[in-house]
Amino acid sequence: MRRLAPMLLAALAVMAAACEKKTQPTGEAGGAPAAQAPTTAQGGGTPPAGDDVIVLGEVGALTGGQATFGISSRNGIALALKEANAAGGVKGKKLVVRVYDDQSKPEEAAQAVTRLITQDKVVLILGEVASSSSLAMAEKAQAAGVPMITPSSTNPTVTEKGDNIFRVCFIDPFQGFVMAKFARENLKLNKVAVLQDNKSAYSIGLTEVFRQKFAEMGGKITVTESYSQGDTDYRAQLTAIKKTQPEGIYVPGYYSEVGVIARQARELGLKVPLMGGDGWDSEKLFELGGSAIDGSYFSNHYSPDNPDERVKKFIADYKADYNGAVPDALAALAYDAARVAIEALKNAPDTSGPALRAAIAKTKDFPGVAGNITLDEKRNAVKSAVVLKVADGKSTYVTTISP
Amino acid sequence: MSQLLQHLINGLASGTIYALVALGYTMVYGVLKLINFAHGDVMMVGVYMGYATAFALGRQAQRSMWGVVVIFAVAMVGCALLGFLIERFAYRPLREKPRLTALITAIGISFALSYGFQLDIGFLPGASPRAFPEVIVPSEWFIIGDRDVVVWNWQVISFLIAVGLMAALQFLVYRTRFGKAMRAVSYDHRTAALMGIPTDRIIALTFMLSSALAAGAGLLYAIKDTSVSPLMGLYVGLKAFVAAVIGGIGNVPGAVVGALLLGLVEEFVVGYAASTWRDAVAFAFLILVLLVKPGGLFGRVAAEKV
Amino acid sequence: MAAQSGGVTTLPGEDVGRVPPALRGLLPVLIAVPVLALAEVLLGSSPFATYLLSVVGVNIILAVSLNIVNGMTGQFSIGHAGFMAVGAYIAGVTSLELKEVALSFLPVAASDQVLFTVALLAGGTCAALCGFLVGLPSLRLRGDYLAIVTLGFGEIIRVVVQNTEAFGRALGLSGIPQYSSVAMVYFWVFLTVLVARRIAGSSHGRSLWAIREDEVAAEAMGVDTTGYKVRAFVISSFFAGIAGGLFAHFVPIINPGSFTFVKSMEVVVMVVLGGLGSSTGAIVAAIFLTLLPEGLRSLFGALGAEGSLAQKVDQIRMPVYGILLVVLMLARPQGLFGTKELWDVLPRWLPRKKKGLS
Amino acid sequence: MNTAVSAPVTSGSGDALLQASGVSIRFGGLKALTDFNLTVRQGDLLGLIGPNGAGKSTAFNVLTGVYQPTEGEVRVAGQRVNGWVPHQINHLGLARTFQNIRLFRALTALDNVKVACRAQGALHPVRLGPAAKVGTALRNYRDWWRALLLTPGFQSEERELTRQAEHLLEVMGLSHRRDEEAKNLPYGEQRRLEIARALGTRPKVLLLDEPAAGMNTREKADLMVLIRRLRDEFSLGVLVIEHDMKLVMGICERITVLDHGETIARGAPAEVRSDRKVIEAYLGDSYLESHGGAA
Repeated sequence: MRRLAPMLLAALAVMAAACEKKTQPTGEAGGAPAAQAPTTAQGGGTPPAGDDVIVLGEVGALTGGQATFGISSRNGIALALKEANAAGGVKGKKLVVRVYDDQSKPEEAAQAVTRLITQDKVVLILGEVASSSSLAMAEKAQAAGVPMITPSSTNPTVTEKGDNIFRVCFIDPFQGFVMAKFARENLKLNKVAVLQDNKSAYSIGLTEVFRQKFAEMGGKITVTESYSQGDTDYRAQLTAIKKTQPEGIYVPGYYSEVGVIARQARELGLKVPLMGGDGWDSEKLFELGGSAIDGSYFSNHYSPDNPDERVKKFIADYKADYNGAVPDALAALAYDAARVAIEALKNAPDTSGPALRAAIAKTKDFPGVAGNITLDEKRNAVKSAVVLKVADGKSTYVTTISP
Repeated sequence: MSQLLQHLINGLASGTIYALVALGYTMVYGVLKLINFAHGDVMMVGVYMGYATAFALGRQAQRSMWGVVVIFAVAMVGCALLGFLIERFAYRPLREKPRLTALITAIGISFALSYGFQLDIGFLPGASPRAFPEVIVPSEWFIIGDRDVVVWNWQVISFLIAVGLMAALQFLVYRTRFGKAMRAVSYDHRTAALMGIPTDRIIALTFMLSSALAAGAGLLYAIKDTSVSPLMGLYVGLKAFVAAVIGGIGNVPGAVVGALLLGLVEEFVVGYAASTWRDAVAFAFLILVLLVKPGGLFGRVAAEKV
Repeated sequence: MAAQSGGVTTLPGEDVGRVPPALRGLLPVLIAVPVLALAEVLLGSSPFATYLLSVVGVNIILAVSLNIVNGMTGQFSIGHAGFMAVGAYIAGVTSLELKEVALSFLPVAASDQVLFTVALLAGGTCAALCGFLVGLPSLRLRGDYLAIVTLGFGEIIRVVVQNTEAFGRALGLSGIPQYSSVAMVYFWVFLTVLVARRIAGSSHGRSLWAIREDEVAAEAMGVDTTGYKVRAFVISSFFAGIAGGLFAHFVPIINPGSFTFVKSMEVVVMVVLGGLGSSTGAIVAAIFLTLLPEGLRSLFGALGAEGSLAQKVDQIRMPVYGILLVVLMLARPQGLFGTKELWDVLPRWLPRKKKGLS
Repeated sequence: MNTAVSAPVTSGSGDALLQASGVSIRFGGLKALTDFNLTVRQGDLLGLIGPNGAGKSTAFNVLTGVYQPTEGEVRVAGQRVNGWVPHQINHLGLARTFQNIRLFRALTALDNVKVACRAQGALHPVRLGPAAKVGTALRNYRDWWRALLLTPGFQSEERELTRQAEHLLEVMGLSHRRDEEAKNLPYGEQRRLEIARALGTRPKVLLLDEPAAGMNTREKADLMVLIRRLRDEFSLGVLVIEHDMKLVMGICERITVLDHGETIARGAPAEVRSDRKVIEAYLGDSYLESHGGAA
């Protein structure tokens, strides 16, 4: 027993040393594992040949409360890289991505991104879904002059952190506006209740805009109730909502909760349509919600009905790689973000921060699976949103709403 | 009025589930004075076992009477086994050590289970929640007004199962030899051992019992809220633990009353006050109860013999 | 355990012979400041090392301060993250408010550090106030029940933050000026440890130990047990608040999700793993447990170089962390050092080193 | 209640340091102590005896503030202490030992005593008015800072404490155990250490709860001598609970006998020994066979 403590001390010293060592990533491609000779492990790992790979960094929530979203994003990015490498890589170099888990915590995201920048020397950073974590990363990336593309952080402040921070999705205010407009003009609703996720900045952001816009358009918000991500019982909120007799309920949360909310709403006899945002987009929604979610609407980046070959191929490839799972919006956005990054790597004269930054900023009408991407001067994607209706275990296109 | 009734039904429904989980905390605390932080996660594992069984049975079988019985049996037996292993390898070696030590291993197990089940490697389910199959085909049993208040068959069935489990437990603890031994161990496990009570076996059995109960509770919970996720144990576990303390941890009826109270308090805070403050009110309620009755509602603070 | 030597209250390291008594109190500070300044200069160019060391430092402060309550006094607090949150948010808001302010008679950098210190102290003081409030129930509550109250307090704080616009709600508070530096963090680490050690070595510390050993007897021997418990809570939460304040000034964004019950448990784990009552144990455990996930990252990064598994290795860290905790506790139930300090234990490992360090 | 019992008898000198008058305590319906009267003055060496469950330890607990009396009053150094907590009563000069030894087990012998020495020196002696309370709080605050800054004054104070504690250890013959953890001491020494610790609080009255329990005849004899010596050397009033009749009869000048919470006899050893009620109480308890025989 006494031996343990000194051993721990020794292990600690080794670990500290390993952390300090300026390692090159030990290279792992999204696909083409055979092409990538695994490097022998020595301490923190020896650098690979070095010149024949370009290293990208990714931070995501692979564990913790938001793991669902982080894992989808990781899969999307991995798919994009695999395709790029199969097509010969960029400028004759293979692309590899280093993925770090932030346990759904912003301080871990900051730590991971710092490690990516200083230890792994990545040229570009992809991630996060949660805006809090993206903000933490943005601060570090901006300071280090490494470009960062967030696939799905919709909080407006993220890209305000600096000129190195980009995003390939629209922002909260737009999405809130889309659904308010749709509810008021297409569905002709007068009274709507809101059920928001109080633990998610995304949900709070959408709620704020929706309430404001919906009221401006002459509608009435009957009540705003809250739940916390991870809850599974929403009956109390729904009972309170039912009392106000709304004609619709806006639930700008994530599918992991929305499906269950729909079931419980129906159980309590609330038959009005639910409405939501891109957080709904996942095939899991249909599994969790069952028939209860039918007749609900949500705004999204793209429609899976899209006859576009590109989208079909993406869905097929994704299914092939991930046990038949249908990609959700987060996977699609992550895939797009990675492809924007790859495109920029191709176009940029070199992989230095400023060159990449300039190349990304020039992205215009890039054909993403989640809509065409044009980055504005605020480095946000200018996209139109589609509204989808859920029925019979799938979502169908209803209308497109432009900014 | 109908709204009040609906809130009452909701509150009681979540309260009964808290109660079943809280009983597990209370029993283990009773015999070992250990806050078993892994309890909620054991529950989660039980739900996944039930989930896997339901799938193995197929859609038709899982909805039959015996299908439900099989699902519950597999989950409860599986969890009892898990509880046994945890007790045997993570707690028993530390029984004569400072109490905090076992608490840390409990936390370790909790981390390993809840994070482990988030992995999408091998048989592990991955982080996203999954829909729990409707093993009891929903039908409306009782309707007031124009569907103002609806009571579903599964709500009644769950309630009955929960009450049945609690009654069985009460019987077991207060009317059987095993229960007597358990209470003796709870009172003083060293003396109990001297009196010829097989302490190790009693403690192991208590663990298995509480884990089986957790699995049952978890399944009812999953049926009620129709989903299962790796983090469910953390959330439900914490609340159930609070419920056990409100009732007086170590006290069986106390856990039930505490859980029902907590369920109702949460429900009414959301229903009639601000839903954002639900968790804060739940904990404030806990602190209030403890300040008025330092040993919980039914617990007694053991007056220290001087 | 077979304890033979000095026991818990000797003041090793402070038995500096030949130092005039008047200087003894200040000596550690005089040594520490230049060392820290040097460290800052050396590390300034490595952001990752800086970040990691800062996290380690904050965790050391948390563990050592919690040890005052959980280890020395034998109470059981599992709401340390709550106090940390109070410190982080109060210090963060203070710094944000004072962002544009500069003290004209000082150079900008120095002025920033002064403001930073003000913010830290504000955070620490508010946390200490909360500690006082939480300590009060200890008038009536014992053991596990007190623990639950601390847990409840921590959760209430989190909900309050989540519902307060000024604290950024769920998104968190960002844009807090990043004043923190390794030197600053470790200056506070140093202060925390010094305070903990000096309490341990003083009559106050002995009273705390006495409460831990036997509350009834302590009370009968004239120890104001309630008073001491409340004071232990106040001191402990003050430093937790400071840790939070430091945290807020090197992490780009603070967010309610960072101060959950899980964070509290992590700190408890550090204290228990280090050995209840052992400050150096808490330090070593804090360093070890903070670097462990990062070390596993290096390790897995080196091992899992192929295919899709490589992208999953980072996920495996947390379950492995959990299992390691179990293994460590089984292997060493009394914690690394028991109630001893590093120097009480070291000579036995290094038999040739001169004994009687204490 | 016969009259002979309630008449106070004293042999000590000066004012009453500890006085219980008409003290009763009930736990629920159970009367643990009824109309208990006792006066201890400086120089007294009193005994409190009675069969098991007679209420002896309860009496101690009421006197020291662990339990609150249901009726009657307790005065320490002339101060009414009903409602006070144990440490406040201790600060008035009442110290005790415990029947089932309650040392600070993980602390060294020296530290055990130092805890007590210091606590007495701490600056919150009695219940105070608001102004004095603030003053106490401030001094307390300053006291912590002195410890944190390791001021020269603090250091000399520590040395003084150590010296005092070492002296007490020496008196109790424990100097050789100075740095031993309390839990590693042999039984008899643990008992002595408890007394040393109690003396550390500089008491005026010392309450010993079965100090001789578990000792052999020789040790008991030594203890008798020691208790007398302590009384004289530290100018104490001493109250001893003891099972062992021989010990009590040997050293106590006056004895109070409890049975079922009631005082059934009181007086000099010889008187008590021949009291019919006492003999009944003890014989009924089969006490004499089990304990008296061994003594």
